[in-house]
Amino acid sequence: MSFNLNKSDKSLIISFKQFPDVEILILLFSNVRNSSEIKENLLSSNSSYNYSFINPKNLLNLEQLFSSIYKTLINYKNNEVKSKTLNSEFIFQLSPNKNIFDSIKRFGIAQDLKDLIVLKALNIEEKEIDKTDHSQPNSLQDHYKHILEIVDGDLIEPNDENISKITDLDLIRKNYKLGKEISTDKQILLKELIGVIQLKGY
Amino acid sequence: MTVLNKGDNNDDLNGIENRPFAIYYNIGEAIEKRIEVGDGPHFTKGKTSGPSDFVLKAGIKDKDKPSEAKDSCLGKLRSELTTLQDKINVYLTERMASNSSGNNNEEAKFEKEILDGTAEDDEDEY
Amino acid sequence: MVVDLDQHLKPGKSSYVAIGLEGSANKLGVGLIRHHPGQLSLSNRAEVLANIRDTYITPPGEGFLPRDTARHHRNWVVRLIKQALDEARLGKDDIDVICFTKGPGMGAPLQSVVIAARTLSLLWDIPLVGVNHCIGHIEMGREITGAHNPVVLYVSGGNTQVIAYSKQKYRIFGETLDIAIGNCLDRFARTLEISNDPSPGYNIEQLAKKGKHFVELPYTVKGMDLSMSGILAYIDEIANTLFNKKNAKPLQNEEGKNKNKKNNLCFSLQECLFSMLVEITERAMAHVNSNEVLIVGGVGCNERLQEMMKIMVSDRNGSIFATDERFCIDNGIMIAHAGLLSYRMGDTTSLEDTVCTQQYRTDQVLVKWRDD
Amino acid sequence: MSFTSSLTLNIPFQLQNQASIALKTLSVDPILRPDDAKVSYLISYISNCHYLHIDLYAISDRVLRVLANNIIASLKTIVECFDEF
Amino acid sequence: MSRDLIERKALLLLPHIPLLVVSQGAEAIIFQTSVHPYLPQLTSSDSIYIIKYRPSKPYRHPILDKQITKHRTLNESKLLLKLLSLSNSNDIINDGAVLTPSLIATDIPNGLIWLQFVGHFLNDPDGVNQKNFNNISSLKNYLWSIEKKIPLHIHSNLKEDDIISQSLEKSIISINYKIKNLLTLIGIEIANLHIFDICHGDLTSSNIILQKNSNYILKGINIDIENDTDTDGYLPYLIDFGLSFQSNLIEDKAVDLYLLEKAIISTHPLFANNYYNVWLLNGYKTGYQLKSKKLNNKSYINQHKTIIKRLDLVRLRGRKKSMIG
Repeated sequence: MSFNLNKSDKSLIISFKQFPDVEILILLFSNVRNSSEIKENLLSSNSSYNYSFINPKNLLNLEQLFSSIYKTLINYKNNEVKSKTLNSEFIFQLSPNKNIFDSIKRFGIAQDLKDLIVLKALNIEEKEIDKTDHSQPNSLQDHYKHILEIVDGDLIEPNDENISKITDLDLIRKNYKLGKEISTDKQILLKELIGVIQLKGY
Repeated sequence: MTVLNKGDNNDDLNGIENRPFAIYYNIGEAIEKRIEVGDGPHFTKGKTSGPSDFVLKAGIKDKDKPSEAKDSCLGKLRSELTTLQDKINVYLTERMASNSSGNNNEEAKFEKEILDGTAEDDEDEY
Repeated sequence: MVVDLDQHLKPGKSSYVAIGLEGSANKLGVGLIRHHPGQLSLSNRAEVLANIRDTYITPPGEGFLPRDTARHHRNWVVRLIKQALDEARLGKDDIDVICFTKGPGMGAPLQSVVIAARTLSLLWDIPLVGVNHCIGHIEMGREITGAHNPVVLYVSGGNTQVIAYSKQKYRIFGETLDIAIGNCLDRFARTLEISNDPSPGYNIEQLAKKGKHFVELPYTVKGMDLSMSGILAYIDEIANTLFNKKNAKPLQNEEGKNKNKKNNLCFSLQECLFSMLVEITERAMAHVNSNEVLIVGGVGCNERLQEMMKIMVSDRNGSIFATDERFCIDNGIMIAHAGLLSYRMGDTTSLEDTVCTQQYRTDQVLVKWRDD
Repeated sequence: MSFTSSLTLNIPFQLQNQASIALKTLSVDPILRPDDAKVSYLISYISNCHYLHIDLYAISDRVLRVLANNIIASLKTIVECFDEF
Repeated sequence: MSRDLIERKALLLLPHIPLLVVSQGAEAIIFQTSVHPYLPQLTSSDSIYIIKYRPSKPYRHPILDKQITKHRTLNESKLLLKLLSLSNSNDIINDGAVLTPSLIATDIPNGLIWLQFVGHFLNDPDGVNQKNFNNISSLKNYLWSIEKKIPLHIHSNLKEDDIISQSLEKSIISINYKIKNLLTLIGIEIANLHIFDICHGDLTSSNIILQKNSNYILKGINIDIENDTDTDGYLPYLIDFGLSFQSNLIEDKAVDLYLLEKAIISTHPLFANNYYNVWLLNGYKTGYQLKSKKLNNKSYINQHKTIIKRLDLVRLRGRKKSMIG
């Protein structure tokens, strides 16, 4: 995959080898102050909020997120996307839960959430992979600016170190239904989470 | 059980044109029964050496009859053996019917074993 | 190292002739074969001088009982031997060795045939060689097809094995854990009350050709082994609910729907069982790094099985070898051939050792005539 | 259990060799259940004939019948071989 | 599908992924690739990832084919995950772990699984280090490479059931105790698997991959392992879970062992009965003993006994099976 971490503007753009036409912009915020506002806009289907808003507390590191993005793209290719939009599908695929609404509640944005991952996938050829309103921003640069406008928080570099500070192991245990005996070895725990994500829906 | 002293006691064998015969003994009941094949005619197709009952009942033609005997001493012997086989079977079957012992199951099992082998492998053991 | 097969050629003779007697199941076979000295090869093939068979056929819905099968063999064995000798225009002086099936098989039929073998051996003063039935199939298959070192799928009424040669033994890599493929098909033929003439398996194959709709059945491959009794129970149950309900005898109603249903069941059973056979064969091929397959045994005549196997093998860029019904169905010639190989290595079976045995595993036999 | 039932089969052959081959051919096969039955063989020469005597002992008539039937069936094959070859 | 077609189909499913066929198993074709599906390429490493592809089998009826392909792919992925969450550690002996390659990604409808690469490539007897899966460090190839060193004349004189004299044994298998330790460890690992109520369904010496791991020391044990737990530096990984299933039935576990036993006999006939299978079963017993000790629960010992008893029955059934016609 290609992995372009721009240190100066703290943005990450990734692209998988298998899906060279798709580019994904990933931004990480801390101290978000307008979570409830974002949520309301999402609920009212405001088309300028055409992004995935992900709760990073559920993440051990970027690999976990990438794994679910990859799975979403595979499902997209196989015509097996379950939720209405690709944005919500990215969130849904992070969750082991079969219920879309519940998954978004647990893995998406919550009213008082301070940390936030915002994700946007674009098809290089057709631009909007998830075609909606063409009056909306049409390049990752446009989206980057737009996201900064709608999220009131501190942009921090989306890297494993920053994510690990946000990670909430108890929440992971609860949301991934891992029971008490969760491995103390983070590598093994990560493998397990990835396994769950890869087998979601089966 | 004494065995005939074949060398000395020729009486049993004289006067029978060298036909096969059998002698049945039962020590418990002190029975001695001589089974002769008689004058015949004898055939290679026996009454007790045909197909099983269920095959006959299904009504298909018996394609597997023995070949007919040649007109030779050995051909004659083969026919006579068939008659002897029938007579022994009939005699012993009658005896079994008249004094059926309590051991029937066990013996039937033995019979099946001889006729159909010991393959009890169709059923699992557990 | 090449095995010397000619240490025991009789003085004054330029070739070997063996007679083989087979009667381990419901087929009685007599065959006569000739080997010329030297290694068998494409330019030095065994000569089939006679290959005669008679099959004991039971009424529809019935299997063959050992006692009736033995009766069939007893009543035919001498006639068949005579016919074979006549056909080959040979007399007792031409024969080097009398070969018979020692096992595995049904006790009474085996015994009824070995009686003739022993009598002739003593009468003609010719040695006996007891042959493992499965080895007979394998060696004859190799000889007829020219397959060099194949993975062998041996499928018949009593056997389902995937075999490969290694270090002077034919080793069993996969096999059925319960009933044999032919047995499974025969028993289903009985459930459907299909005719046993010429064989239940053949008639199932004909019905299956007309089947179209696939009925899902359990699929029970276990490693390189497989299990079939569960599948039989499952499809028997379907057949019984379809056909054998109280009223009348719908089974004999060959009209319309029932006929189609029967066809479809036969079709599905074959598809399922044969897929498993092809899969375990492929597993063995991958395991021993081989790309040749030889199919032997009565079920090996089935065209659908051969077709499926062919697809699998050609996808692996391999070759498939199969024989026609003269050789894949039990026969005397294969016993003669395998017995003669043994004889040429100097092995004969003494009279006391001619007792037949129902259980006789393929991997018990030391394959002296191969050393590759 | 004792062998209460017994049967002696007496089979005449013209040639010594025939009686002897029949004996050898038959006697190879063991009795399946030695506790239930026993078989012994003997050849004698009586009135120009080579007799094969087969003594069968069994614990019951049924066992005896099975044995006798089987042996005679085999004998018929043996005799047919002699006749044809 | 022919090999060629399979590869072309795989390329369509995996565009832009460099694929190298490394083995064509019976039901799956194995590719290796240097590309991780969703992680950035590390310039420094020559990473290998495994892609297991179950193509459709044209000899099968399409309904059956779909059913089997999906079932096996899903089954394998699920069991790998299940084992990961059950075993939770890398320690076969102390934590009752079962080592398996970890799951990286799946594309179930298309029969694809991405897996962590385990093992390495064994040296050819001629000393050539071939990167060829015919040379992968499976238990089979490892044992064969050692068996090959036996001089030919000994081979041909060796009968299957001979117990080799001790001196000969040492000269034949110079690292004999290492094999013994390794097979013991594998036995323990299979016991661990069965204690989790999982049956592998296809245990053969090809389906056990040996991973070099000098860091890992089998410690804290007082079992039937000789010479400081040396297993030639290998840790055994179980692979190929396509035929695996969950079961707590004694019969299923016994059959699982029986299949392994038979596979060892047919693949390694000279040493199977007197050595390899004995060691494997000893290890299997040890596995249950360790579990029993750890939980202070005797029922594991009994479980082991019942399984072995049933194994005897299964063997007997195998021998007694009528083979007619």
